Amino acid sequence: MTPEKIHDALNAAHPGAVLAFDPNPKLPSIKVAPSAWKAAAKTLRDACGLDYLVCLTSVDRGAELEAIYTLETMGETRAPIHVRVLVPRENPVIPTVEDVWRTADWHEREAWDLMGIVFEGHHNLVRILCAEDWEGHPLRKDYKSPDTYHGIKNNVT
Amino acid sequence: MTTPYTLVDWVLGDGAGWLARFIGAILVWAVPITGFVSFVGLLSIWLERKISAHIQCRLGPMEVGPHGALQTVADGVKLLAKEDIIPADADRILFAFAPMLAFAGTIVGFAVVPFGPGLIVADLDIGLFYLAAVGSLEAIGVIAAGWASNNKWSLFGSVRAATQVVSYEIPMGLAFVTIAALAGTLSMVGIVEQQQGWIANWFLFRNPFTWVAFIIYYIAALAECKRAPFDLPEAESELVSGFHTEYSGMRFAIFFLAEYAQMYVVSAVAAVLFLGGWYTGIAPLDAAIGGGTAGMVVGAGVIVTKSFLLVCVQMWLRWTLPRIRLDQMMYLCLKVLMPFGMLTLVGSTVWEHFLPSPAIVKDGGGWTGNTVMTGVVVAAIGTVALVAYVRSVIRATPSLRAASNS
Amino acid sequence: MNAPHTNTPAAAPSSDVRSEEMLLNMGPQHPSTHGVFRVVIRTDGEIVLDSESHVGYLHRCFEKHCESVSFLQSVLYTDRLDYLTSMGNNLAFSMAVERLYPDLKIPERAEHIRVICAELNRIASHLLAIGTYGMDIGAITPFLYCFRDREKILSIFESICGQRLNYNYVRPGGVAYDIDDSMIAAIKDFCGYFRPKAQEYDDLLSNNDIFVRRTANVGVLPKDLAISYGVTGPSLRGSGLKRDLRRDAPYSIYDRFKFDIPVGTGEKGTLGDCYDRYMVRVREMIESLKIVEQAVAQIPDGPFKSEQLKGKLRPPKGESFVRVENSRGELGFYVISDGKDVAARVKCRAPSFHNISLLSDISKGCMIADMVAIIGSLDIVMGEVDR
Amino acid sequence: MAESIQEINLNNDSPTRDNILITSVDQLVNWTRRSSVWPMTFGLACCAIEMMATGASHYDIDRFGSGPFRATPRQADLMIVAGTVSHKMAPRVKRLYDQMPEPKYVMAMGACTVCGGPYIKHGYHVLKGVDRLIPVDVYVPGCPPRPEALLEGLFRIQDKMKRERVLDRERKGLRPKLLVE
Repeated sequence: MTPEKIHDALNAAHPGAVLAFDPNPKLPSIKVAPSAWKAAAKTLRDACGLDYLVCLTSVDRGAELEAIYTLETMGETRAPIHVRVLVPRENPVIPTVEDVWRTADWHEREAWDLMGIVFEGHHNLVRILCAEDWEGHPLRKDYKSPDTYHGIKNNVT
Repeated sequence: MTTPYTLVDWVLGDGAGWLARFIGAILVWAVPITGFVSFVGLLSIWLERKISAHIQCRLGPMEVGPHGALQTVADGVKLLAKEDIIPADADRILFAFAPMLAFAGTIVGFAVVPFGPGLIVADLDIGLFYLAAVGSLEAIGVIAAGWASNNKWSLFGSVRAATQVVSYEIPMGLAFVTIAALAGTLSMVGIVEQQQGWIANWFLFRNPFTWVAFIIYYIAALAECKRAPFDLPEAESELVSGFHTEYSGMRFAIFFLAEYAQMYVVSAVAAVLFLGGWYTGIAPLDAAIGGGTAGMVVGAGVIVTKSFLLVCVQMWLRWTLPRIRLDQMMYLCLKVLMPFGMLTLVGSTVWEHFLPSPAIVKDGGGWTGNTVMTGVVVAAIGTVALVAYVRSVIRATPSLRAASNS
Repeated sequence: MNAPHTNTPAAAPSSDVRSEEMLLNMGPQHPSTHGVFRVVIRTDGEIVLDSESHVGYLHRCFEKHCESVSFLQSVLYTDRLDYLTSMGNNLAFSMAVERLYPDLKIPERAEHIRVICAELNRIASHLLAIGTYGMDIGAITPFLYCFRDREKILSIFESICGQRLNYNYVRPGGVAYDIDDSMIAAIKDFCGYFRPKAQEYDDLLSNNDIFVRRTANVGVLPKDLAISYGVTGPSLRGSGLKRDLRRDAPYSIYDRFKFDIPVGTGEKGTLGDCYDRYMVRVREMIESLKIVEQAVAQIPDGPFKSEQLKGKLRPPKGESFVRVENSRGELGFYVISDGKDVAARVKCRAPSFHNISLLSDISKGCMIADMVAIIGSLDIVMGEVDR
Repeated sequence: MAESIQEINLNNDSPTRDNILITSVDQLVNWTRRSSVWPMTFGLACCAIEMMATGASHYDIDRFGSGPFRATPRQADLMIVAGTVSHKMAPRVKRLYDQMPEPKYVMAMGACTVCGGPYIKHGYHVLKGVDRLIPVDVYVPGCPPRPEALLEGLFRIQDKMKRERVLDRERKGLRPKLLVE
């Protein structure tokens, strides 16, 4: 399906869910409201055939944190479509889609670990890359790496 | 059957008392055997490293001694000087005892393995039975080691070793019985003496079924030595190091030595049972050498050479084959080798009943009945080898391969 | 003795024999976890009941580095993601940066060099995967044979860019250095040398009965599960899905070459088992060789890097997402630039990260020895999983 | 005499220290140690590939007796820390080092283990040099070091072993120090 058709299908199924649409052929993207994201994800997979979650990119946009879901159909070969979900920095909560695409399980854990986005309903939202007792979310722009970790000096200049 | 001439008699002279014979046996046998076991171990380990290296387009040890000849000596002494660690939660007594048990289980096997005519520690009437009995003693040491280490990988290794023992012992026993039924004796010397004369007299060529028995025995022997493809108890890529994961220094070296000594024992037994023991297989040559000291020396050379050739085959297999899985090992031993072993036993005895081999003529006869059998076997091996060679040549040459494919 | 069952495992027979489950920690330092992968296995004897994967022991903060150093310096860090396919990583990142520029032409010669290097690197990577897979199964010699041939590729790379690993060669705008005729001759030599060698691996491993029995019908990965987990590369093609970005969404100049896409056929067992994944890699090496031969034959003269990207790399404001078919699957980079010489955000879509996440799903009910076979057949590189 | 016998023994120039028996044993033991340095299979990252290449046909570390890569630390003499050590991995590295039997040696292979390498400045999760964790005998720089460099590192370790004393159980003066700031 072309990005336009996906946009139309999503709009028809969930009125008000789509906040913005950018049909740029290099990077087609749809902005979806966080509250409607879970239902929209199911529509995208079942009705639009986007069965392959290529990537989940978390971005620190200052006042907001963004999760970019890159979606594609495994059997098709066109540029993937990007779904943007923006949440406020103070309360970054996005409903989980791990039961829609199983790839999302680890990707959401990674986004929680490195960016601090909370995925509501995830069965095991714990750190995946950093050590279990790591503090902070390293990919946020205001992150300061710890001076020592378990008594070992960490910052060297 | 009594041994006419043993080394102890040779040293002490005839007519020595039983106490003198007992002490003499310890001095004459225990010390040299221990030395021999160590030598065999060191030599085999060096051979293993050189053979594996040359299989793998490498050179292997080169710097320590000429062509790395002193490599295993260095390894051994280094391990001796390493720290001896017993894990805190290990069963200390069993942990220390297990390597000795494994080594003892191997070394007692040497008691009935002849090194030449008369060169045998004890020519027991039940030599073969004794060998089958003590052969599994090493496994007890391995199981104890894995249990005592209090390490999950070691435990897996030891349980695998236990599984392996109950699997390979049965086909191995059947192969033993096949030969015992033919020879009519369990004495190792007795078995060898029946293979005197031409190469056709070797039990390997006695009838088609002994050929199968040899293969069954050799596969079971690989399993007994925990060699690839049966190296499940120590499977490095699966169980880190298996049963000896927690062993360091000398205790590990003893396990290592026991493994290589075991390799020699099973190979020597194969030489005795199937490959004519200390006989060269050329009747006039054996007759010319005769008995006495010359016979002892040449016989020892022949049997050690045959054994080492079989040890080298074990190494060749190890560095060529992948490892089989535990259930496949049990399947192979219990559902493939065991029925074939039974078939071999029955077939061999029936064959002997209806097509008995001509009486063994000790002065170099016997070049009659088994000749056909020998000829067939040699021709078959030759054909297979030739076909394999031609095939490899075709494959290695692109133009020929293209022609054969089209 | 009728001991009560404290916990009844699924695979245990319902008898009076008391059976206990055991937790087995495999890794992060284990000979066949291919790096520092850790998996906690719940076992009943040798049977794997359940497993839980733990990653992150090699988390080297790749994405943070890309936000801290310039675009050109970031190429260096992409090397160390999938350190066995550095050329492919460089290519993917460079293409993602190039996509930010509105109209950037990459010289023909550079495109050819990129393809040659990426495909040679794919062969080297698959050689290592096959070799270590043999080692996981217990055959050590094929590993050394693979390394022997891999050395030949590495020496070509060494003459091209001075490194045996982590090449830092493909850069935004082209490649770092030109290649000369002696290097092209060496590549041609290698092509002639390698073709018959592939038969050797088949003789040693692929047609070995023990190897087939150890890998066929083990770790079967059904197609729908693979899609759901976003598995790509040889692991996906082993399940029978013919998806290869080099053909389906040709990037660089891949649309000019003729090559096949090997897929699993379930020839020795079930479709999507370890053997299929392994065989796809073996066959892909020959296809890569075909591409290298074609590219070497038609390499044009000309500049090896774009004149438009002279000076400091400062891509215009924008976002781009580019994927390439790396030796382990689809490697993607999501690059966000806000017009500075340092990226605002770089996200790496690592194929191994997806491929290994399904381990616990396909390893249920197998044996511990199979666990090793499955991890090996997925062919992960921890540098890429942990980033 | 204020000096105790112990102090005399510890003095390297003392005649009791250098008698013919002790030095001969020293020579023998040191020869065996440096002839059979068994490394541990401890690949962490990119350098592990070069470590494997060193063991493979082309470079063949087995020539120098270091062929048997042991999977278990109990049987290893040399820990080649090949690759980046992260903070998550650090406790495991320390534990494996503690599990090795004495005398044990550590080689820091690659820039990451020497000082953090390319990750020294922004790598929040990377240990900046493995010598903050375990004492390192020989540093092999490079990213990754070539197999020849790894072999050279092995020779440097062998040189170090040459100078050791069997009776000197603490490896006085030769045991590296932990980097503490």
